[in-house]
Amino acid sequence: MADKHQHDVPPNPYLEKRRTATEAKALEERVRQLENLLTEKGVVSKKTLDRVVSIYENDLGPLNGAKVVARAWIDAAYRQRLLADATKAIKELGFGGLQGEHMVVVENTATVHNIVACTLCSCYPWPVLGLPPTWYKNPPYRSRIAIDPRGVLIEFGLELDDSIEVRVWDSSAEIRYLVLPERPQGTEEFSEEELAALVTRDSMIGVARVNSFS
Amino acid sequence: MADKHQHDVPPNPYLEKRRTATEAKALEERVRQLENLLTEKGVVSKKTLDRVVSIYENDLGPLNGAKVVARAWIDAAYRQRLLADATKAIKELGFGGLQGEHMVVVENTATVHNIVACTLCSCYPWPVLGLPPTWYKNPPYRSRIAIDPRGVLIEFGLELDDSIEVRVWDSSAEIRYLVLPERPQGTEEFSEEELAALVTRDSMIGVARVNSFS
Amino acid sequence: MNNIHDMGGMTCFGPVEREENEPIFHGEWERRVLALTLATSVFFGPLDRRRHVLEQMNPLDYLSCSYYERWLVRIERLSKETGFVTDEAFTSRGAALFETVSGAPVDSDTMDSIIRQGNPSVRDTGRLEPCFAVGDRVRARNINPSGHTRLVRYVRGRVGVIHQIHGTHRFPDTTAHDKGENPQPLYSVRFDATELWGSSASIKDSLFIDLWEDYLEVENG
Amino acid sequence: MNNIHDMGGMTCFGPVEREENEPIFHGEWERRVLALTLATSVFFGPLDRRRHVLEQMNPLDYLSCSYYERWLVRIERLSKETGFVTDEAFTSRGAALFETVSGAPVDSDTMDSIIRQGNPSVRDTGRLEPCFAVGDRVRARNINPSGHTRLVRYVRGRVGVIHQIHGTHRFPDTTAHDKGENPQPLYSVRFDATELWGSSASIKDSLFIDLWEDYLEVENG
Repeated sequence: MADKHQHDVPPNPYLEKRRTATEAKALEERVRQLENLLTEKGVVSKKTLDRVVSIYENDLGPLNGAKVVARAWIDAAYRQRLLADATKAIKELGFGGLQGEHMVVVENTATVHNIVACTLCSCYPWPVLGLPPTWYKNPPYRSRIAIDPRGVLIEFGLELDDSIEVRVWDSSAEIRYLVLPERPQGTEEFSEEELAALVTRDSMIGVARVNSFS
Repeated sequence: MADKHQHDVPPNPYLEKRRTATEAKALEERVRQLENLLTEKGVVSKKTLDRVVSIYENDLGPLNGAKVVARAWIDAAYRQRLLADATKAIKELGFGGLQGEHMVVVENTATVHNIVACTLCSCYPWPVLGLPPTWYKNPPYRSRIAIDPRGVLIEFGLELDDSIEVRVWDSSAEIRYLVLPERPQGTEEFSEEELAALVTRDSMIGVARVNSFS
Repeated sequence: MNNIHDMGGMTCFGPVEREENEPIFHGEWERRVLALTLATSVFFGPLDRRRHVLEQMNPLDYLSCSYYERWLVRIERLSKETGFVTDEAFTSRGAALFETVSGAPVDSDTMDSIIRQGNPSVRDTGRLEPCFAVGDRVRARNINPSGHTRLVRYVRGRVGVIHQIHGTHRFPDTTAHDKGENPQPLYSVRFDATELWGSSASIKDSLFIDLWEDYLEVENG
Repeated sequence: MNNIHDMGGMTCFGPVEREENEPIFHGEWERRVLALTLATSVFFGPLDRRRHVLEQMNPLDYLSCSYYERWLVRIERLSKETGFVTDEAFTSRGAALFETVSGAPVDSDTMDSIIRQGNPSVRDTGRLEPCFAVGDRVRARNINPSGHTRLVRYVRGRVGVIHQIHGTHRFPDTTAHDKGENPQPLYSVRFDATELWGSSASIKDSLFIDLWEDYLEVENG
């Protein structure tokens, strides 16, 4: 069904950039008022809000996931533990917590390609990938990944052979999925750090493969 | 499932009245330009457009359907012909044509209540009912009538007993449905014209009953 | 395509609201859009194709437009496709369309006659012998075509009973895409409300929908 | 409820568009909305309830809002429900909420610990013995609840196979509506793409989704 829906797709109005400067300003103001209200009422404190922003902007991101993947590539025993109990194995590297309380890792092979999505909202493994990208949360990906994963992958530049089995994981809040991509050829001599540097966020969502050049 | 969806219904933004005066004016202008363009190109003529408006504003409407219903109430043989081949029987009274090329009449009884809808768009028997009302074409009716007809009827002020069988007719363009409502009690002495005057559009869609007072 | 127009069974659009006095038109522009739609209907081709233009609107536009606004968008899009709007003069495509459609513009008497005669979808060619009989149990196929279809999502895969046979009619799924009329039997199929919506629906209730033969398969047992 | 958030299988939203440089936030206000959402999460109650607030947006609003705008709408609605926005002073409801939630506002160290610990949905009470085993054929029930559910429309009535058992988790359908956590087994269920979408789908492909035990029934044959 790769190109089946091609002629029927209308232009996409679901991007953030639609907003005019005036609208953006109104939005900033609306949020400021809400924050002031909730601060005044004692529901939140500015310090707590600042801490949250700092954590998600600086501490959490796909570099964590890349470390997990690189470790699995070089350490067969770790790879086994990761596939058997991802939450626990990921915890070994120090990652876990909110929106990743129960994680599952699914492994790409020469014959199986996994893709993670959340059709109902935006569930995503925050501790290892950080916050999801905009496209992951917007209607085009959420709706079509369930019915036409191969067509969606083509839009990401990845055309899969018909012989490859595609597995879509429609995540829910309780269980968060991470793809263990295939280790690229020609990386036999790479160190764990060098391997981690190759691993992209997209490859851990399953919309890309890992290349031997970063 | 009558009141099941009650607590989940958001306010309805799907009415025409949302439009501001400026927006309405822009719309008028847009239509004027399109009409001028198509007239200049020779695709349409003003005279033809005026004729269409006149027909649908003056000639066609639920009065036609009411005549069909009244005839069926007083003439058992006509009623039989109407239920057997509605298009032909309606033609006897001079009605038929565009958006009513193939009509079917479904009969309400003491134990069966029929409702007509079109979930995909707005299909409706134009020759006997005229143009459909706004609510018939808008998302609230189109979407919910299929899953919660009894709840929708309550919004029209019609609460059906659980013992009554509800039949929803989701029309398509090819076949147009008309409900033959029950003749109200106390109208034994009414003339055909007096009966026709009782028959409302809503009763022929199936969202109301006919009362013995108009 | 699975678009927002296929909204049967959604429960999120709020209560039905009736307008005061229920005006047929809410402004002069609505009158003209209705008239333009009917007067260009021959010119712009089969109903199914024109319906599909509406269905291709993205959901945000579809829902933010009122009914006649959507019809307006349709004429605008069809005009654009034909080449009227993009160029000053006729494009070759527009000119070619004129050559194939005889007698444009439709005069008012012809229009009158179109309204009186209609444009029946019934055909005396194609598949004239129905595969199914009244009373047969059938399953609506679970298909998800990329183009126009009348097989609504809420019946796909569900079991119903043939209630009535409407004769042989042109098939929207092919007609809409210039793939021929492919005439075939059209059936009224009855589905129990509980089959469509589960055990919370009333066992007394049912839904009838007209489905073409290609949408149906035999249900055994 | 069957709302627009349940969009799996729709084909009308156009191509996936990736932003240049993919900024995590598109403005300071998005940072604050994320932070406000996390910092009020304990105060405003269970995740499922908060999700349901988003799902109740009418489709037009849902689709015209960007992601963090929807989150903003959620905090506004919850604040309004609590009585913060409508009145100058605390309403009795807001005050009552404060009494039941200890330690508001959450301080930054507590927040840090919430982010590090998370809020697991797994439970050691409730139904601990799964009814189904890995490899069992199950049918997703065709239910259309009026409230919050995770049983997406596109699997209702379809047959799949139990792939994995995730243990016992709180049940969103009741948790969202203050009807208790009703903990029960959560399964990863595998559906063939052809079962979900018909024969035009690839026979190689499948979709896995996590479904609670109450969503499933035994499929014989």
